[in-house]
Amino acid sequence: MSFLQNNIYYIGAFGLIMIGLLTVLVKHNLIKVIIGLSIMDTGINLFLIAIGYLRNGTAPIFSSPEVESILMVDPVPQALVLTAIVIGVAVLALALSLAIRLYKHFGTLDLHKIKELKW
Amino acid sequence: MLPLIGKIVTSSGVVFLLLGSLGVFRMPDVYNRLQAGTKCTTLGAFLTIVGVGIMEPAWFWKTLVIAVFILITNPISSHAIGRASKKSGVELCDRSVVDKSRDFEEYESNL
Amino acid sequence: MSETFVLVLLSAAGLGVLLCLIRFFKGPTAPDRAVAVDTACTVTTALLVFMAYYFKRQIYLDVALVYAVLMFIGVVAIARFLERGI
Amino acid sequence: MIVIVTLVVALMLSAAVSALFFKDLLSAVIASCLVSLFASILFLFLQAPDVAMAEASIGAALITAVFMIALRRTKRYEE
Repeated sequence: MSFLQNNIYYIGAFGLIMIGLLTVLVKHNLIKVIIGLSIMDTGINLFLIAIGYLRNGTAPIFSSPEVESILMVDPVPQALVLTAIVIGVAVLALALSLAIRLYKHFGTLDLHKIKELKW
Repeated sequence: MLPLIGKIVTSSGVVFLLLGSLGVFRMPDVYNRLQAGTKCTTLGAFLTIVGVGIMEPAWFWKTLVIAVFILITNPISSHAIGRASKKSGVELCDRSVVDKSRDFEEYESNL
Repeated sequence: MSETFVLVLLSAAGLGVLLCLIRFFKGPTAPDRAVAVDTACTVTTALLVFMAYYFKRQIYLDVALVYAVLMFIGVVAIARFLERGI
Repeated sequence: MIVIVTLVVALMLSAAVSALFFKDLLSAVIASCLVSLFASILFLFLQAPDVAMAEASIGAALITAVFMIALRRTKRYEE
Protein backbone atom coordinates (compact mmCIF):
# COMPACT_ATOMS: atom_id res chain seq x y z
CA MET A 1 0.00 0.00 0.00
CA SER A 2 2.87 2.34 0.80
CA PHE A 3 4.52 1.46 -2.51
CA LEU A 4 1.31 2.31 -4.34
CA GLN A 5 0.95 5.55 -2.41
CA ASN A 6 4.46 6.64 -3.31
CA ASN A 7 4.55 5.60 -6.95
CA ILE A 8 1.03 5.72 -8.39
CA TYR A 9 1.63 8.87 -10.46
CA TYR A 10 4.86 7.45 -11.90
CA ILE A 11 3.01 4.23 -12.81
CA GLY A 12 0.35 6.22 -14.65
CA ALA A 13 2.89 8.40 -16.45
CA PHE A 14 5.04 5.47 -17.59
CA GLY A 15 1.96 3.54 -18.65
CA LEU A 16 0.85 6.45 -20.85
CA ILE A 17 4.34 6.84 -22.36
CA MET A 18 4.57 3.10 -23.12
CA ILE A 19 1.08 2.96 -24.68
CA GLY A 20 1.85 5.98 -26.86
CA LEU A 21 5.16 4.47 -27.95
CA LEU A 22 3.44 1.18 -28.78
CA THR A 23 0.87 3.04 -30.88
CA VAL A 24 3.60 4.92 -32.76
CA LEU A 25 5.57 1.74 -33.42
CA VAL A 26 2.80 -0.71 -34.31
CA LYS A 27 0.03 1.11 -36.16
CA HIS A 28 0.11 1.81 -39.90
CA ASN A 29 -2.46 4.57 -40.07
CA LEU A 30 -1.04 8.10 -39.93
CA ILE A 31 -3.84 9.66 -37.84
CA LYS A 32 -3.49 6.83 -35.31
CA VAL A 33 0.25 7.53 -35.08
CA ILE A 34 -0.51 11.20 -34.33
CA ILE A 35 -3.00 10.15 -31.63
CA GLY A 36 -0.19 8.08 -30.10
CA LEU A 37 2.08 11.11 -30.12
CA SER A 38 -0.58 13.12 -28.28
CA ILE A 39 -0.97 10.42 -25.61
CA MET A 40 2.81 10.25 -25.15
CA ASP A 41 2.91 14.03 -24.75
CA THR A 42 0.32 13.85 -21.96
CA GLY A 43 2.33 11.13 -20.22
CA ILE A 44 5.54 13.16 -20.27
CA ASN A 45 3.73 16.19 -18.85
CA LEU A 46 2.28 14.04 -16.06
CA PHE A 47 5.74 12.68 -15.24
CA LEU A 48 7.27 16.15 -15.04
CA ILE A 49 4.53 17.40 -12.72
CA ALA A 50 4.83 14.29 -10.52
CA ILE A 51 8.54 15.00 -9.95
CA GLY A 52 7.81 18.31 -8.25
CA TYR A 53 5.03 16.97 -6.04
CA LEU A 54 5.29 17.15 -2.27
CA ARG A 55 3.03 14.99 -0.12
CA ASN A 56 0.39 17.02 1.77
CA GLY A 57 1.52 20.10 -0.10
CA THR A 58 -0.62 22.88 -1.49
CA ALA A 59 -0.70 24.87 -4.70
CA PRO A 60 2.01 27.54 -5.15
CA ILE A 61 -0.46 30.43 -5.33
CA PHE A 62 -0.78 33.14 -2.69
CA SER A 63 -4.51 33.59 -2.68
CA SER A 64 -5.19 33.94 1.05
CA PRO A 65 -2.89 35.10 3.89
CA GLU A 66 -2.99 31.85 5.88
CA VAL A 67 -1.21 29.83 3.16
CA GLU A 68 2.32 28.98 4.28
CA SER A 69 5.07 28.93 1.69
CA ILE A 70 6.91 26.02 3.36
CA LEU A 71 4.12 23.63 2.33
CA MET A 72 4.00 24.55 -1.33
CA VAL A 73 4.89 22.17 -4.15
CA ASP A 74 7.64 23.04 -6.63
CA PRO A 75 6.37 25.70 -9.07
CA VAL A 76 9.16 25.40 -11.67
CA PRO A 77 8.00 22.15 -13.39
CA GLN A 78 4.48 23.55 -13.50
CA ALA A 79 5.64 26.61 -15.43
CA LEU A 80 7.66 24.42 -17.80
CA VAL A 81 4.77 22.04 -18.42
CA LEU A 82 2.41 24.94 -19.01
CA THR A 83 4.64 25.98 -21.90
CA ALA A 84 5.07 22.40 -23.10
CA ILE A 85 1.30 21.86 -23.43
CA VAL A 86 0.92 24.87 -25.73
CA ILE A 87 3.92 23.84 -27.85
CA GLY A 88 2.49 20.31 -28.00
CA VAL A 89 -0.79 21.44 -29.54
CA ALA A 90 1.10 23.51 -32.14
CA VAL A 91 3.24 20.50 -33.12
CA LEU A 92 0.09 18.38 -33.32
CA ALA A 93 -1.64 20.84 -35.65
CA LEU A 94 1.44 20.94 -37.90
CA ALA A 95 1.58 17.12 -38.04
CA LEU A 96 -2.12 16.95 -38.93
CA SER A 97 -1.73 19.49 -41.72
CA LEU A 98 1.16 17.43 -43.14
CA ALA A 99 -1.07 14.34 -42.94
CA ILE A 100 -3.80 16.15 -44.90
CA ARG A 101 -1.28 17.12 -47.59
CA LEU A 102 -0.05 13.51 -47.78
CA TYR A 103 -3.60 12.25 -48.19
CA LYS A 104 -4.29 14.73 -50.99
CA HIS A 105 -1.07 13.75 -52.76
CA PHE A 106 -1.13 9.96 -52.41
CA GLY A 107 -4.79 9.20 -51.80
CA THR A 108 -4.08 6.97 -48.82
CA LEU A 109 -3.02 7.20 -45.18
CA ASP A 110 -1.34 3.79 -44.89
CA LEU A 111 2.35 4.22 -44.14
CA HIS A 112 3.41 1.05 -45.97
CA LYS A 113 1.64 2.08 -49.16
CA ILE A 114 3.17 5.54 -48.97
CA LYS A 115 6.57 3.89 -48.57
CA GLU A 116 5.94 1.65 -51.59
CA LEU A 117 5.05 4.66 -53.72
CA LYS A 118 8.59 5.99 -53.35
CA TRP A 119 10.52 5.98 -56.61
CA MET B 1 -28.04 25.62 10.25
CA LEU B 2 -26.50 26.64 6.93
CA PRO B 3 -24.02 23.69 6.63
CA LEU B 4 -26.83 21.22 7.30
CA ILE B 5 -28.93 22.67 4.44
CA GLY B 6 -25.85 22.57 2.22
CA LYS B 7 -25.17 18.93 3.05
CA ILE B 8 -28.77 17.93 2.31
CA VAL B 9 -28.79 19.77 -1.05
CA THR B 10 -25.40 18.33 -2.04
CA SER B 11 -26.40 14.77 -1.12
CA SER B 12 -29.59 14.98 -3.19
CA GLY B 13 -27.54 16.33 -6.10
CA VAL B 14 -25.10 13.43 -5.90
CA VAL B 15 -28.02 10.99 -5.88
CA PHE B 16 -29.28 12.60 -9.10
CA LEU B 17 -25.79 12.36 -10.64
CA LEU B 18 -25.55 8.68 -9.78
CA LEU B 19 -29.02 7.96 -11.17
CA GLY B 20 -28.20 9.80 -14.40
CA SER B 21 -25.02 7.78 -14.85
CA LEU B 22 -26.99 4.60 -14.17
CA GLY B 23 -29.46 5.66 -16.88
CA VAL B 24 -26.59 6.14 -19.34
CA PHE B 25 -25.40 2.66 -18.46
CA ARG B 26 -28.77 0.89 -18.62
CA MET B 27 -30.90 2.48 -21.37
CA PRO B 28 -31.24 0.63 -24.68
CA ASP B 29 -30.93 3.46 -27.20
CA VAL B 30 -28.92 6.58 -28.05
CA TYR B 31 -31.87 8.93 -27.55
CA ASN B 32 -32.92 7.39 -24.23
CA ARG B 33 -29.34 7.55 -23.02
CA LEU B 34 -29.19 11.18 -24.10
CA GLN B 35 -32.32 12.03 -22.14
CA ALA B 36 -31.12 10.26 -18.99
CA GLY B 37 -27.63 11.66 -19.29
CA THR B 38 -28.69 15.25 -19.83
CA LYS B 39 -31.75 16.09 -17.75
CA CYS B 40 -30.80 14.13 -14.67
CA THR B 41 -27.18 15.19 -14.77
CA THR B 42 -27.95 18.88 -15.29
CA LEU B 43 -30.20 18.97 -12.23
CA GLY B 44 -27.70 16.94 -10.22
CA ALA B 45 -24.73 19.13 -11.09
CA PHE B 46 -26.72 22.30 -10.40
CA LEU B 47 -27.83 21.07 -6.95
CA THR B 48 -24.35 19.79 -6.11
CA ILE B 49 -22.46 22.96 -7.00
CA VAL B 50 -24.98 25.30 -5.36
CA GLY B 51 -24.90 23.05 -2.29
CA VAL B 52 -21.15 23.46 -1.99
CA GLY B 53 -21.72 27.20 -2.30
CA ILE B 54 -24.20 27.06 0.59
CA MET B 55 -21.75 25.09 2.73
CA GLU B 56 -19.02 27.73 2.17
CA PRO B 57 -20.84 31.09 2.05
CA ALA B 58 -17.76 33.00 0.82
CA TRP B 59 -17.76 30.94 -2.40
CA PHE B 60 -21.43 31.36 -3.21
CA TRP B 61 -21.26 33.72 -6.20
CA LYS B 62 -18.50 31.83 -7.98
CA THR B 63 -20.31 28.52 -7.61
CA LEU B 64 -23.48 30.17 -8.88
CA VAL B 65 -21.61 31.29 -12.01
CA ILE B 66 -20.34 27.72 -12.60
CA ALA B 67 -23.84 26.29 -12.13
CA VAL B 68 -25.39 28.80 -14.55
CA PHE B 69 -22.75 27.97 -17.17
CA ILE B 70 -23.53 24.25 -16.81
CA LEU B 71 -27.22 25.08 -17.12
CA ILE B 72 -26.49 26.87 -20.43
CA THR B 73 -23.90 24.61 -22.09
CA ASN B 74 -25.16 21.13 -21.23
CA PRO B 75 -28.45 21.29 -23.23
CA ILE B 76 -26.58 22.79 -26.21
CA SER B 77 -24.19 19.87 -26.48
CA SER B 78 -26.87 17.24 -25.95
CA HIS B 79 -29.10 18.87 -28.58
CA ALA B 80 -26.19 18.83 -31.03
CA ILE B 81 -25.51 15.14 -30.37
CA GLY B 82 -29.18 14.20 -30.76
CA ARG B 83 -29.50 16.06 -34.06
CA ALA B 84 -26.24 14.57 -35.35
CA SER B 85 -27.21 11.01 -34.44
CA LYS B 86 -30.58 11.49 -36.15
CA LYS B 87 -28.90 12.81 -39.28
CA SER B 88 -26.21 10.14 -39.33
CA GLY B 89 -28.85 7.44 -39.37
CA VAL B 90 -28.87 5.87 -35.89
CA GLU B 91 -32.11 3.92 -35.52
CA LEU B 92 -34.46 3.98 -32.56
CA CYS B 93 -34.71 0.79 -30.55
CA ASP B 94 -37.42 -1.69 -31.52
CA ARG B 95 -39.46 -1.20 -28.33
CA SER B 96 -40.15 2.50 -28.93
CA VAL B 97 -43.75 3.37 -29.78
CA VAL B 98 -43.76 6.87 -31.28
CA ASP B 99 -41.39 8.60 -33.73
CA LYS B 100 -42.43 12.20 -34.20
CA SER B 101 -39.63 13.12 -36.61
CA ARG B 102 -40.61 10.36 -39.08
CA ASP B 103 -44.25 11.51 -38.89
CA PHE B 104 -43.11 15.04 -39.58
CA GLU B 105 -41.09 13.92 -42.62
CA GLU B 106 -44.10 12.05 -44.00
CA TYR B 107 -46.25 15.12 -43.42
CA GLU B 108 -43.76 17.33 -45.23
CA SER B 109 -43.48 14.92 -48.18
CA ASN B 110 -47.26 14.85 -48.53
CA LEU B 111 -47.53 18.61 -48.81
CA MET C 1 -17.32 13.99 10.09
CA SER C 2 -16.98 16.56 7.33
CA GLU C 3 -14.04 14.78 5.70
CA THR C 4 -15.85 11.44 5.69
CA PHE C 5 -18.88 13.13 4.16
CA VAL C 6 -16.83 14.62 1.32
CA LEU C 7 -15.02 11.32 0.72
CA VAL C 8 -18.32 9.42 0.48
CA LEU C 9 -19.67 11.95 -2.02
CA LEU C 10 -16.42 11.82 -4.02
CA SER C 11 -16.70 8.03 -4.18
CA ALA C 12 -20.31 8.26 -5.37
CA ALA C 13 -19.38 10.69 -8.15
CA GLY C 14 -16.44 8.45 -9.07
CA LEU C 15 -18.85 5.53 -9.35
CA GLY C 16 -20.94 7.63 -11.75
CA VAL C 17 -17.87 8.30 -13.91
CA LEU C 18 -17.10 4.57 -13.85
CA LEU C 19 -20.61 3.72 -15.12
CA CYS C 20 -20.24 6.26 -17.95
CA LEU C 21 -16.87 4.74 -18.84
CA ILE C 22 -18.39 1.23 -19.04
CA ARG C 23 -20.92 2.63 -21.52
CA PHE C 24 -18.04 4.22 -23.40
CA PHE C 25 -16.27 0.88 -23.77
CA LYS C 26 -19.44 -1.03 -24.68
CA GLY C 27 -21.18 1.53 -26.88
CA PRO C 28 -21.99 0.13 -30.32
CA THR C 29 -21.93 3.39 -32.31
CA ALA C 30 -19.94 6.63 -32.14
CA PRO C 31 -22.83 8.81 -30.77
CA ASP C 32 -23.07 6.45 -27.79
CA ARG C 33 -19.48 7.15 -26.93
CA ALA C 34 -20.03 10.90 -27.37
CA VAL C 35 -23.00 10.78 -24.96
CA ALA C 36 -20.90 8.88 -22.44
CA VAL C 37 -18.09 11.44 -22.63
CA ASP C 38 -20.56 14.32 -22.30
CA THR C 39 -22.11 12.84 -19.14
CA ALA C 40 -18.66 12.05 -17.75
CA CYS C 41 -17.65 15.70 -18.28
CA THR C 42 -20.66 16.98 -16.34
CA VAL C 43 -20.10 14.57 -13.46
CA THR C 44 -16.43 15.52 -13.47
CA THR C 45 -17.28 19.20 -13.07
CA ALA C 46 -19.25 18.41 -9.90
CA LEU C 47 -16.36 16.25 -8.73
CA LEU C 48 -13.90 19.12 -9.23
CA VAL C 49 -16.05 21.39 -7.06
CA PHE C 50 -15.95 18.67 -4.40
CA MET C 51 -12.19 18.58 -4.64
CA ALA C 52 -12.04 22.35 -4.13
CA TYR C 53 -14.13 21.86 -0.99
CA TYR C 54 -11.88 19.01 0.15
CA PHE C 55 -8.63 20.97 -0.27
CA LYS C 56 -10.24 24.19 1.14
CA ARG C 57 -8.75 26.41 -1.60
CA GLN C 58 -10.96 28.81 -3.52
CA ILE C 59 -8.52 28.98 -6.43
CA TYR C 60 -9.44 25.43 -7.46
CA LEU C 61 -12.93 26.56 -8.42
CA ASP C 62 -11.46 28.18 -11.54
CA VAL C 63 -10.66 24.76 -12.98
CA ALA C 64 -14.31 23.77 -12.67
CA LEU C 65 -15.29 27.07 -14.32
CA VAL C 66 -13.02 26.37 -17.29
CA TYR C 67 -14.47 22.85 -17.54
CA ALA C 68 -18.03 24.16 -17.53
CA VAL C 69 -17.36 26.83 -20.15
CA LEU C 70 -15.03 25.05 -22.58
CA MET C 71 -15.81 21.35 -22.39
CA PHE C 72 -18.86 21.49 -24.64
CA ILE C 73 -16.81 22.76 -27.59
CA GLY C 74 -15.27 19.32 -28.13
CA VAL C 75 -18.66 17.59 -28.00
CA VAL C 76 -20.17 20.14 -30.42
CA ALA C 77 -17.22 19.58 -32.78
CA ILE C 78 -17.87 15.81 -32.70
CA ALA C 79 -21.57 16.42 -33.39
CA ARG C 80 -20.82 18.76 -36.31
CA PHE C 81 -18.51 16.10 -37.72
CA LEU C 82 -21.24 13.47 -37.48
CA GLU C 83 -23.77 15.57 -39.40
CA ARG C 84 -21.12 16.44 -42.03
CA GLY C 85 -21.13 20.15 -41.27
CA ILE C 86 -17.62 21.14 -40.23
CA MET D 1 -7.95 9.24 -1.21
CA ILE D 2 -5.40 6.77 -2.59
CA VAL D 3 -8.27 4.55 -3.76
CA ILE D 4 -9.75 7.40 -5.83
CA VAL D 5 -6.35 8.26 -7.34
CA THR D 6 -5.76 4.60 -8.25
CA LEU D 7 -9.21 4.41 -9.84
CA VAL D 8 -8.54 7.53 -11.93
CA VAL D 9 -5.14 6.21 -13.08
CA ALA D 10 -6.65 2.83 -14.02
CA LEU D 11 -9.46 4.50 -16.00
CA MET D 12 -6.95 6.72 -17.79
CA LEU D 13 -4.76 3.78 -18.80
CA SER D 14 -7.77 1.76 -19.98
CA ALA D 15 -8.95 4.73 -22.09
CA ALA D 16 -5.47 4.96 -23.63
CA VAL D 17 -5.48 1.22 -24.44
CA SER D 18 -8.92 1.56 -26.05
CA ALA D 19 -7.55 4.44 -28.16
CA LEU D 20 -4.94 1.97 -29.39
CA PHE D 21 -7.46 -0.72 -30.35
CA PHE D 22 -10.37 1.14 -31.99
CA LYS D 23 -10.75 0.74 -35.75
CA ASP D 24 -13.04 3.75 -35.99
CA LEU D 25 -10.79 6.81 -35.82
CA LEU D 26 -13.61 9.00 -34.42
CA SER D 27 -13.86 6.70 -31.39
CA ALA D 28 -10.09 6.82 -31.00
CA VAL D 29 -10.19 10.64 -30.96
CA ILE D 30 -12.96 10.57 -28.32
CA ALA D 31 -10.81 8.17 -26.26
CA SER D 32 -7.85 10.53 -26.47
CA CYS D 33 -10.13 13.37 -25.29
CA LEU D 34 -11.04 11.16 -22.32
CA VAL D 35 -7.35 10.52 -21.55
CA SER D 36 -6.80 14.27 -21.47
CA LEU D 37 -9.78 14.74 -19.13
CA PHE D 38 -8.48 12.22 -16.60
CA ALA D 39 -4.98 13.68 -16.86
CA SER D 40 -6.50 17.03 -15.95
CA ILE D 41 -8.06 15.48 -12.81
CA LEU D 42 -4.65 14.02 -11.92
CA PHE D 43 -3.03 17.44 -12.36
CA LEU D 44 -5.53 18.82 -9.88
CA PHE D 45 -4.63 16.04 -7.42
CA LEU D 46 -0.98 16.96 -7.91
CA GLN D 47 -1.76 20.54 -6.74
CA ALA D 48 -1.24 22.21 -10.12
CA PRO D 49 -4.50 24.05 -10.91
CA ASP D 50 -3.07 26.23 -13.69
CA VAL D 51 -1.74 23.22 -15.59
CA ALA D 52 -5.08 21.49 -15.08
CA MET D 53 -6.84 24.51 -16.57
CA ALA D 54 -4.58 24.57 -19.63
CA GLU D 55 -4.87 20.80 -20.12
CA ALA D 56 -8.67 20.94 -19.87
CA SER D 57 -9.09 23.76 -22.34
CA ILE D 58 -6.47 22.70 -24.86
CA GLY D 59 -6.39 18.94 -24.50
CA ALA D 60 -10.10 18.30 -24.46
CA ALA D 61 -11.61 21.10 -26.55
CA LEU D 62 -9.01 22.35 -29.03
CA ILE D 63 -7.32 19.03 -29.89
CA THR D 64 -10.69 17.39 -30.52
CA ALA D 65 -11.74 20.20 -32.86
CA VAL D 66 -8.43 20.05 -34.77
CA PHE D 67 -8.71 16.27 -35.13
CA MET D 68 -12.29 16.63 -36.37
CA ILE D 69 -11.19 19.07 -39.10
CA ALA D 70 -8.40 16.68 -40.12
CA LEU D 71 -10.74 13.67 -40.17
CA ARG D 72 -13.18 15.60 -42.37
CA ARG D 73 -10.40 16.17 -44.93
CA THR D 74 -9.23 12.53 -44.85
CA LYS D 75 -10.80 9.12 -44.19
CA ARG D 76 -12.73 8.11 -41.07
CA TYR D 77 -12.12 4.36 -40.93
CA GLU D 78 -8.82 2.60 -40.58
CA GLU D 79 -8.57 -0.38 -42.90
